[in-house]
Amino acid sequence: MLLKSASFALIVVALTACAFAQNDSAIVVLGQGAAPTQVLVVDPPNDGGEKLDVSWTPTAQPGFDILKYEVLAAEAAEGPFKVLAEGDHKMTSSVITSGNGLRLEHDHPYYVKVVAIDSTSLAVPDSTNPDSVVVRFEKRLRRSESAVAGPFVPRAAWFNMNRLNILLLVLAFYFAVMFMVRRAKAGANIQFRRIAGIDAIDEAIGRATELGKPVMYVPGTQNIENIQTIASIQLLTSVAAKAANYDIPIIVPLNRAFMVTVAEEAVKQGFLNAGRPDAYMRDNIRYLSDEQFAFTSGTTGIMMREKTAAHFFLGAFYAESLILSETGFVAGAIQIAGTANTHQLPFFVVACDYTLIGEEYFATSALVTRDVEMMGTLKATDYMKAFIIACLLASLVLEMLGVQFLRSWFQVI
Amino acid sequence: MEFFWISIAGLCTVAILSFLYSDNPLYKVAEHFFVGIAAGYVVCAEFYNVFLPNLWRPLTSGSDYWLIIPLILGIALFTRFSDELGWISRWPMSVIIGTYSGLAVIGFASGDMVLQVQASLIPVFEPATISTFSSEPSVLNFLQIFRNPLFTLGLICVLFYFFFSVEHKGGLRHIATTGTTLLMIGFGAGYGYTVMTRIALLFDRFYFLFVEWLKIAA
Amino acid sequence: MANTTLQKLEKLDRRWVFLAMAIAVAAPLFFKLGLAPKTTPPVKAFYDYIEQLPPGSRVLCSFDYDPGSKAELNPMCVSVLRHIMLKGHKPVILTLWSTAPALIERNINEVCRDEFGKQYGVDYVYLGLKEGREAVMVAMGKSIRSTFPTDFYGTPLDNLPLMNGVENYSSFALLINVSAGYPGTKEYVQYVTSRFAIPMLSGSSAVSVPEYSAYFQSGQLRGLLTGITGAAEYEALIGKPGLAITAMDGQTMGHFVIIFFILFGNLIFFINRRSKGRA
Amino acid sequence: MKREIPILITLVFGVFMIVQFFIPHPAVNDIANRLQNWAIIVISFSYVLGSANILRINGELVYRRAPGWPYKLVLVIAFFTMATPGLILGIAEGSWTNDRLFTFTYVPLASTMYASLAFYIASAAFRAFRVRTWQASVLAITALIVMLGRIPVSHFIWQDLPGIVDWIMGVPNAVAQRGILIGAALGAIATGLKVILGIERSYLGRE
Repeated sequence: MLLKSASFALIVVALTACAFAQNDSAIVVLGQGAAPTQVLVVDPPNDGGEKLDVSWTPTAQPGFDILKYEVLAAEAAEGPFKVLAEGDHKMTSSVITSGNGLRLEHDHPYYVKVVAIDSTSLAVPDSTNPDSVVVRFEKRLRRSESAVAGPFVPRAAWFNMNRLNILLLVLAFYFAVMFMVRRAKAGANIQFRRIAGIDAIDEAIGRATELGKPVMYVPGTQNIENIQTIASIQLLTSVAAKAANYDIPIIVPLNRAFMVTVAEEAVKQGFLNAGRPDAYMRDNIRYLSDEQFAFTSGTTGIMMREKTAAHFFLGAFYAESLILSETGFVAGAIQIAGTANTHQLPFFVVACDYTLIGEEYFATSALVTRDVEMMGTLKATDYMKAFIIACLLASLVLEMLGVQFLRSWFQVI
Repeated sequence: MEFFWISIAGLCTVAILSFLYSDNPLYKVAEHFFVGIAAGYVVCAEFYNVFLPNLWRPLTSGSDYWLIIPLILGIALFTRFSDELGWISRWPMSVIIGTYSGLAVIGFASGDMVLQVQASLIPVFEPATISTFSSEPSVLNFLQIFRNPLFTLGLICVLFYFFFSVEHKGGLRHIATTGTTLLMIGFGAGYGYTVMTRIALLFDRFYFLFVEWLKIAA
Repeated sequence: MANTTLQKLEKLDRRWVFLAMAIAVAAPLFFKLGLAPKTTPPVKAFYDYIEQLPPGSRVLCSFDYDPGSKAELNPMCVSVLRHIMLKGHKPVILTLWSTAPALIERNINEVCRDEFGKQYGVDYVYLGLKEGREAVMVAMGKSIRSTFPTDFYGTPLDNLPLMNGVENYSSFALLINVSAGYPGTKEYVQYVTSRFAIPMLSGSSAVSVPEYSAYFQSGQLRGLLTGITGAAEYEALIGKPGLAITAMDGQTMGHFVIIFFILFGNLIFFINRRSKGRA
Repeated sequence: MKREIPILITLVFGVFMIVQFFIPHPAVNDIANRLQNWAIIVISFSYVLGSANILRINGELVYRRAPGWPYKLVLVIAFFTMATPGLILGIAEGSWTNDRLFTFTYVPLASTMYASLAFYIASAAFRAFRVRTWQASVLAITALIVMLGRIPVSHFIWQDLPGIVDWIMGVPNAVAQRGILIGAALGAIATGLKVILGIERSYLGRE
């Protein structure tokens, strides 16, 4: 119904506009008739001073069939006014922002007026017969303008209060991280539960050693700016160190040219940590292709040819996960996967011996490297999670009592 | 002429599918051709869609001389090819990493953390679901009863699985197990929907082969 | 005897599996079943949201897929454009995927120009590609003009009437994203809908549907086209059957084959394991 | 110089990307916007770098007559077949590169590459999908229900099946995804902050 009347109104506007396009412009009436009264302009808080809230009261006089409203603004009271917003007859308020060649900027004065547009019948002499006294009634658009309001000066805010909740959460989290890292560095004993994935990593490398076959490590298929890739590179150093300890080669296929140096450095560091810098082989860090499937078939090719016995798929993966893990499964390799890309987890769960799910993957990185920095971070993350669980528990009670304080506190925008 | 080009496309399709039987030279040619074409296309796309409008035109028209900085940084990326000057490429790299890290902190905090938590701050139980079920008993109305409990208590179980400070022992093990069960339901859904995608892509290729190219099916 | 056959089956050459899959999916091309799906809530919500917009609304469309995911998402892209045209809305279209521009341009020309006879620049605009993923999404929140100084054809935005007055997301009534992965719906949810007040609909590759269901449930997405089945439901809703509905026959057969393989594979596995246990 | 400046650049860009969210004032936002536009340009260069690298590596292999070099030559030729007319004549509709090369070679090659995943998923279903644990059985049962419920004949199998799948997707699945999203978000925020503050600098490599 609403839709119908709206589209009908639009058709009426369009038809009238077309029919009288050759005539003079619409009639303009100032401050009377259908003109809105009481134009209110408010500078909305929490913005960069590029917006104004305009609201108005429609005319109290009956008998006007208002088609639409236009909100106009100008830099001077005398104009030129530009249309910054428009809407149908039900509209009584609007947020205006830059447009139509007029820039709304903070600390500049602006003048605002609202125009109601309705159609009216007007008697005009029949132009085809100048002598005739007969008049025709033509429908014309009538613009009834409100008084010019202003000047209004939008102000730019230095802080968006609506986003205070996010700032507080991020800051709290940040300080928790800093605090726990400091404690970890000071030698505090930070305890975590056992993660089966860590044993699985050792087991996989052990298995490869028994078979005397290389290990393959795929650090995802995304560039180094991806957070999962960063975590993977940290793990790569540890896995490379373990492989170096057992004196088995570690092959790292890459599908980002960018990643070559980064991966080379990580593996080199791992071999250095294991005291085997001499065993490092640069040729085992292999850039295959930037193209996803060329990379995938290149990687499965390495699995088949070099009979890699342990596969690590750690990082951000996409469609290639299925082919990689299935080829590895069929080849009988022991496989460990970890990713935060949820949509690839099912295939890893089904075809890999152990799968690190989402955050478990980031946690493993911390626990494997025993890096105080990362351990502290993991602990802080746990505190944050405890806070969220506490909020959920509190809301169980609050929401049942009809108190929605927590929910509104978590509102964004 | 049109049929010639469609046949080229058909040949490309068959060449890639031939890999399913075994690796062969035809597949290798097609694959390498594909990688070359892709790399070439990316250069053209970046040139027309970013380099010209966002950098070259504003710079040469004099509307924004500051753009000389990203130009230099962009060119500096290519020092990666040099062993001595390679370190310079870390500067533009840092631009990329700094930008993405900063954006990610906010994106994940507002979009995934805060708003997802908020959506679960609901009453643990909706009494109306019981009355709906009792007046209209059906499997679906029965399942709806568990909606709110799952979104609140169920979410706590899933979060607890990702809680690393406590051993999952005793009664806590059941919480973690419930969390794992929910995760596995999620992965099962993921599996099913991925199957949907893959089959859709395959059907499209068969449609092309048999309907558009060979015209042996309608 | 039976056991050895089953043990052989467990190590069956996968090319037989490939062949079975090929026959199942291709067969419906020769023997039509004419199946059509029933509407599901996320697709209905998607459809309803576009329906209830006032005619003439400016809609920002980001079509982010590539030739590899074309089969699934092109039908969505075409249907979204058709629906927008049918309702008289005005799309401003862009992409963040570097191999997408040509695919999308073809759809726009076919639907907006040829099928509906709309005028470029007045009724629809194609901004083309911008590299930079999340950075582009956030930059558009400040100024679309500085992010896209020109459209796909090199025309400055000032010369396009539809772009008149367009500054950022607040100039649009709706954001529609057709997404094959990264960057796509997840990033738009993280960087745009939670930052700038713009409602968003997503047409997603089925792969990402489970994840995006959480966004749909929380209201961060107002509607969701769920893979090829969702595309088919949507085609039925707007009354323009296309490739997605055609694909439903093959889809059905394909699902059955996978279900069969999972059950059969496990059946063999358990029988073999039991006989090994006895031995 | 080799490490400090990159860390400083990361800090500046990262901090502006964060504070622009909280400080709407143009004094901050305009700078952030400028930095963003620079980043877009640099990222675009990085893609060209990727292509140039492919060309460089493969060109070198051809030059050295490395094993399989004729294929690499095909790659190099394909690159120039696309890039040369593309850069001169453009890639919009109506151009040879788009209407012929892109449409009739790139599109079928790319879509067939992805389409072949259907075969691998079938073979993985048969050979690698084993219900060995209770977790895998929950996964398998859900997968089977979802696959059955999302085809047009599902309501013939059981009239409530489509509704049940809607419920699975909208409730337990959404809960699981939500848990993962929240957990992953915390990890991402921590890493992001540490990168910006120069605590995490493995992306710079070793000096």
